[in-house]
Amino acid sequence: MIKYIGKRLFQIIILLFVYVSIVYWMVELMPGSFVAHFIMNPKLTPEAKEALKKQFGFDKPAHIRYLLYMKNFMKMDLGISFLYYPRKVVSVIMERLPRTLFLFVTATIISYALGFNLGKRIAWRRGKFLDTAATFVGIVFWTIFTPILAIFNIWIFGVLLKLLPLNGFIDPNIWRKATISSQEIFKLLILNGGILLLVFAVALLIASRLKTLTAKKMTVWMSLLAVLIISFIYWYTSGYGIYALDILRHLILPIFTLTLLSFAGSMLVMRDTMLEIIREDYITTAKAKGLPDNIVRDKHAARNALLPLVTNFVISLGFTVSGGIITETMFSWPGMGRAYIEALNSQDIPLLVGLLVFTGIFVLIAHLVADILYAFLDPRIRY
Amino acid sequence: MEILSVKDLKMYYKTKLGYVKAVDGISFTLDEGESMGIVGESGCGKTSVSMTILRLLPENAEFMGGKVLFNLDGKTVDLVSLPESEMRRYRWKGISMIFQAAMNSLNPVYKVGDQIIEAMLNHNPKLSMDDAKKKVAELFELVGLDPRRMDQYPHQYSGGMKQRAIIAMALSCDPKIIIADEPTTALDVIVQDKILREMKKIQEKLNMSMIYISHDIAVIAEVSDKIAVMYAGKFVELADSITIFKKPMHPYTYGLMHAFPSVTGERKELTTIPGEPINLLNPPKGCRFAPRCPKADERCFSEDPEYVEVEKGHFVACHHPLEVGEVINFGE
Amino acid sequence: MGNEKTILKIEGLRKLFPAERRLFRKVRKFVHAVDGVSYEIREGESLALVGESGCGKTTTGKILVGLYEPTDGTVVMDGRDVTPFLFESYGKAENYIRRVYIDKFKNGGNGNHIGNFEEYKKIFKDKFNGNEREFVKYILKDRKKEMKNLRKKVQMIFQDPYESLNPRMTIFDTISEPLNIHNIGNLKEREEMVAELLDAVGLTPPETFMFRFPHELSGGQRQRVAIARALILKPRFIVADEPTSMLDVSIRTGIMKLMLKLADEYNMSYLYITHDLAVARYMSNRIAVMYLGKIVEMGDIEEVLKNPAHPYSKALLDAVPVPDPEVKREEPNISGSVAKPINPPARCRFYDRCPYRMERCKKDPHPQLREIAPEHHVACYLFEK
Amino acid sequence: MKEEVIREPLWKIRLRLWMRSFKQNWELFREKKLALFGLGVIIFFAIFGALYPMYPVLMKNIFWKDQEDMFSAMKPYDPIIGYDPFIPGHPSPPSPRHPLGTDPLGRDILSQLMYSTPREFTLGITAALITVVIGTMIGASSAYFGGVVDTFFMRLADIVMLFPTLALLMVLSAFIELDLLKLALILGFISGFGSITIVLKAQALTVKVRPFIEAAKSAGGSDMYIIFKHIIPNILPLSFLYMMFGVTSAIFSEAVLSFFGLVNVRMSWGIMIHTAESQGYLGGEFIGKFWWLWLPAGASITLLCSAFYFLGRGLEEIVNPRLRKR
Repeated sequence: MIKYIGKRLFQIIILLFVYVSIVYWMVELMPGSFVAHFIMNPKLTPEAKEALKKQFGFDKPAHIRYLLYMKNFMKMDLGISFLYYPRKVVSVIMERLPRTLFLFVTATIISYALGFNLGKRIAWRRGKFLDTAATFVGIVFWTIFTPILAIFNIWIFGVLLKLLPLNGFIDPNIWRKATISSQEIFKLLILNGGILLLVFAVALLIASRLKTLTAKKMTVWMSLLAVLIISFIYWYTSGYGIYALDILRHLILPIFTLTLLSFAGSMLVMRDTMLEIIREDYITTAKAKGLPDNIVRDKHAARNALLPLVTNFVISLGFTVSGGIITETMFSWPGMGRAYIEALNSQDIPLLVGLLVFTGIFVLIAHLVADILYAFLDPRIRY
Repeated sequence: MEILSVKDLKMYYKTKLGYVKAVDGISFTLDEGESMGIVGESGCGKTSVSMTILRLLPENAEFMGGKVLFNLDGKTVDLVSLPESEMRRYRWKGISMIFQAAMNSLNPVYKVGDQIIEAMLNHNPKLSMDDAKKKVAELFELVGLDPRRMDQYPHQYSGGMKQRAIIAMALSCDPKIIIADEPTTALDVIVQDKILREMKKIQEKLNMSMIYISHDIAVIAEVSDKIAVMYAGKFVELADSITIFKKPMHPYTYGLMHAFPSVTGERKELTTIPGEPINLLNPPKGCRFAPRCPKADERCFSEDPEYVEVEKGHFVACHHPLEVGEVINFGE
Repeated sequence: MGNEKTILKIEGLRKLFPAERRLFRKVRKFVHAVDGVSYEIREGESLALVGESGCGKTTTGKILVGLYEPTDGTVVMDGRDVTPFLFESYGKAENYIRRVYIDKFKNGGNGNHIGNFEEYKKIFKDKFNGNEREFVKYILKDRKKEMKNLRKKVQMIFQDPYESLNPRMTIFDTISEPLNIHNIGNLKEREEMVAELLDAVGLTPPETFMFRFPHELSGGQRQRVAIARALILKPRFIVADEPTSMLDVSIRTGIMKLMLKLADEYNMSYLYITHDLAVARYMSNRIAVMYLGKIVEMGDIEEVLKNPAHPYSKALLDAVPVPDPEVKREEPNISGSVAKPINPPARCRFYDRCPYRMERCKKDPHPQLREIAPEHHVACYLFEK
Repeated sequence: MKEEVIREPLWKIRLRLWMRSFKQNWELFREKKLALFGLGVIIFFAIFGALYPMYPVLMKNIFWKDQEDMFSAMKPYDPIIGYDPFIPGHPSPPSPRHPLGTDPLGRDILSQLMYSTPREFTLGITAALITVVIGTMIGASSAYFGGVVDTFFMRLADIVMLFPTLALLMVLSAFIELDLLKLALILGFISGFGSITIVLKAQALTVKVRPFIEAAKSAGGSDMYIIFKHIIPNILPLSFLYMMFGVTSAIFSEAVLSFFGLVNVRMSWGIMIHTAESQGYLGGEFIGKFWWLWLPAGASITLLCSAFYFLGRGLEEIVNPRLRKR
């Protein structure tokens, strides 16, 4: 196992270097360079221009800059952003990342949970009304033009029903008197969410050791409830509750939209895998053992069909760091996706490369995690 | 004592082109401790018979009539008319099954022992885990597996071991009847021989009833007290195994007996039954074997022969049953 | 020994498959699928290769039709060494020639089992004056063509009739494919040849079958098509890999009879690979029993089946179910189960399962085949003084 | 066998066989209601797009009979430069003169919609065709040869799949003037080296191990012969169905890029929404008020994308052995 991980890591590092090089050269070759967009600023003196050029390394030929970049890349230094000069690219990303992660990880988890449940049900009742209806609705949302869905949701929930804020991250009216920055609150929120996930995972682990079904269910639900109550007490007593609530309110619409957009993907994968597994002989055996239908479905079929879905899930978790360009634009959510657009529009090469590289790293890590997880879920695989 | 009695059982698969008459009027009885073999070629519906008895059928299957009377502890129930939730109680506890592709009958992600325990707990929720484990260990000993292997996953087993585990699983709820559908087809001869001997021994020891299903008449002959020969959805002949070998009455049975080369004895000329088995989708009327039968006449093509008891315990469905010692020539 | 002509002679055939995948490093674990197998097939005679699954019988067959490269050993066909043409790469073929010919020419080894050894020796000495590279080039100059010729002579019939026909090709396309590949005849002639063969394998009338797809045919009919495909190049020799094991009994005998009839008509020999001793007895004159890559017993089939000598053959014979409820068979005297031969230790392969094992069986390498009766060879220390 | 065996030319027989199998597949296909729906929508859009040239002629004869000069000067139904001077303010809501209203520049929405349709089809099908050709060839050869060839292409696919597609396309759009054809090429290439190759390779692997490949090999077939004659025909149905999914993703990507104004196309469904957005008609209260600016184009994109997807899913249930009913 450790040998396997080592081997994979080695492969991944090579892949990463190739990827970073491709990204670097692709962006480097973009027409309209840094000079045109940044240094041509008439307010700068010639000396200042030279200094800037030197600082960004543009006095050196391209291949030297590439080598320098790779050297810095190994130290996880992705350079300085043009747009947010003089902030480092890494620090820009670190500011954007939590917002994107909170939004997209939540949406991904919800949509996979939904997709998994729907998928196993519609596969079990293949060809019935539920199957057709869920497939139809799923595919329509899966292929819907994303801006349209966002517009639609904003219109219905924001404009017509006036339930939720239209877009943005916070509502300035509420935050006028705040003694704490939105970023701080947000970090606390993420911490809270993280604890919730952690407790959930631990509870699941404990539940898997327990014998009866009721005990399993109780463990999971009780621990979740406990965390929720404790969090509630914390937010209430600290007085930050109102701010946190504001952020959460801004989150609902984008999460809802994202979930609608992507649940069909996992649902259809689940359905297809289930259909394949239902034909296996061990499903017939399980039925012949006299097990009730839903146990055969959940314990025997869905458990096996889970494997490809888990891979998909982990890899899409990796992709969440890149955010969604469309969604973030439509909801004016200042995350990674928006950063892509900003970097592109202002020819901020270091930021653009940084964003792409960062995404690549996370996706590769996700691949590795998926492989390891697969080995845990499937006893047949021993590396 | 009669434990299972199947009366004129009919089960068709509905397709776009019509009904596939996979089980078309089958009757037999099975006594306690008796073993019966069903022999037939692929596609003749022999697997459908077992699936019909246990009601493990795909959605397009339709019962067209008949009864499956099952006698459990002096109470007789008709499995066909039982509601699904009731039926579930009879599966495994009343009748358990060893499947055709036993290699794939174990769920790859659960430990073998746990899969057996699951079946036991399902039928007896009060059973404690320790007792269940003890029972599994006993079963493993019985089928010749190392009890320590129950915490292993199926992929760590060899083909023969998997088959033994399946047998242990089939025995786990002390069923009255075990249906073994091609239990040794995928195995090599030596392993096959061992498993068959094991099964025979266990059956005698526990006084269970068995139904063996196979295409291999030699395998059936080794383990069964009586043998039913199935052709195109129907039983064409049923008798105790010695009778069926010594005086087969149906031309198809005769053809099957003489189609096997043998390792010992004279090197004899083999019989070839000409033609192909008929399609079960909308079969023509008359005897279904008639197109391949050298003895067929007009009556065979127009009138379905009745399945009658010609002597005690010897049923045959043929207009022109063979005399003892009659030789028929199927031609080339 | 009979005085019939030997068509095929195999000498020390070995095939190792790597049992692990390693990057940049030498593979150390091998599955010894076929490990030093030798036999010969004479004209008009068939040899049955019998054994349990995983004993290497199929691998042996596939080497003969050029689907696998041999690791070692020599294949002589019609008195001519064809091994150099079985290798895909020039380098491996060259290695073989150096090892089997040139080294022996120099150091004086024995190559009498190879029909053309003396001839090559002469060529090497006289024509090339000992120039190794030129000699190798000369032998391998037509190796692509030689391989094609070889393929015409040896054909294979596969086990699974459902899988061995391309589902997207009509019967005509399938059967005429070898003609297509070897560029034989025009369309008209091909049609005639296919029709003739369909007739010969009992798919009559041919025109009703020619333009059907495999899924419209039953298993037996498909196997007939597969036989027709193997026959169309008029091979001398056919490797039949369990052609009847997937078929129903009532169909099976028809196919077996057909194969016997065709062997007679087309003057072919079979290497009949099967796990079923009864089928082997029906189909062939001689038998070779394989166990984990080695032949443990070989000889006339009646003789071997009547007096099996090797403990494994005995067990195999005892395990065959008899279609007679009154016969009570003996229990096969064997324990354990087959294990994959990955780097097997240098002792008798059957040692772990043998009921008669002795100290010697453990210490000495796997025993050689030894003639214990006319036309009866056994590889077992029980029969050595 | 002296008499002629086959009395018809071979191509005729093959054509008949092909027709028969087409009919059989159509029977299967007909049962898939969702796929039929998809096919219906595709046919609708095809007709809709084909009718484009008739639209201005029709409108001219109804509403512009008296103002022929004005009509030819202003070209009120031209999707790109048209303007209707008789309407007080643009964008104007749907009216008999403009069944779907006009955009902020006074152009007819319906004519934009119709004009773009054939272009969307061309783009989608071209891109998908490229994807599938690449995917099939690479998948088949990488499965057949294995080893270095396989490793190379699979690692390449790994790298391609590392890119967030949209971001990559945006970067590319910065230094390539993306017209429809170039966009189709790029989209086709990127997805051709991505996940489709892996799926097709997996399928080719299952074909590769089947004995008929060995039979062809032992008959002496060369590698290329086996790949083209045996492997590719057997994965072709799957390729064809992935083409449908390819069309969906190509049309979708084009719409997104247009929406961000990154494609150098004069008119497309995405650009219609882009126009509305850049003029500020997609904010807050305006959304509902000016629905005709975004809804027709958005609905068209969604409908056509999902139609191809439905078609693909329907075909998948027929073609893909994994999903077939027992």
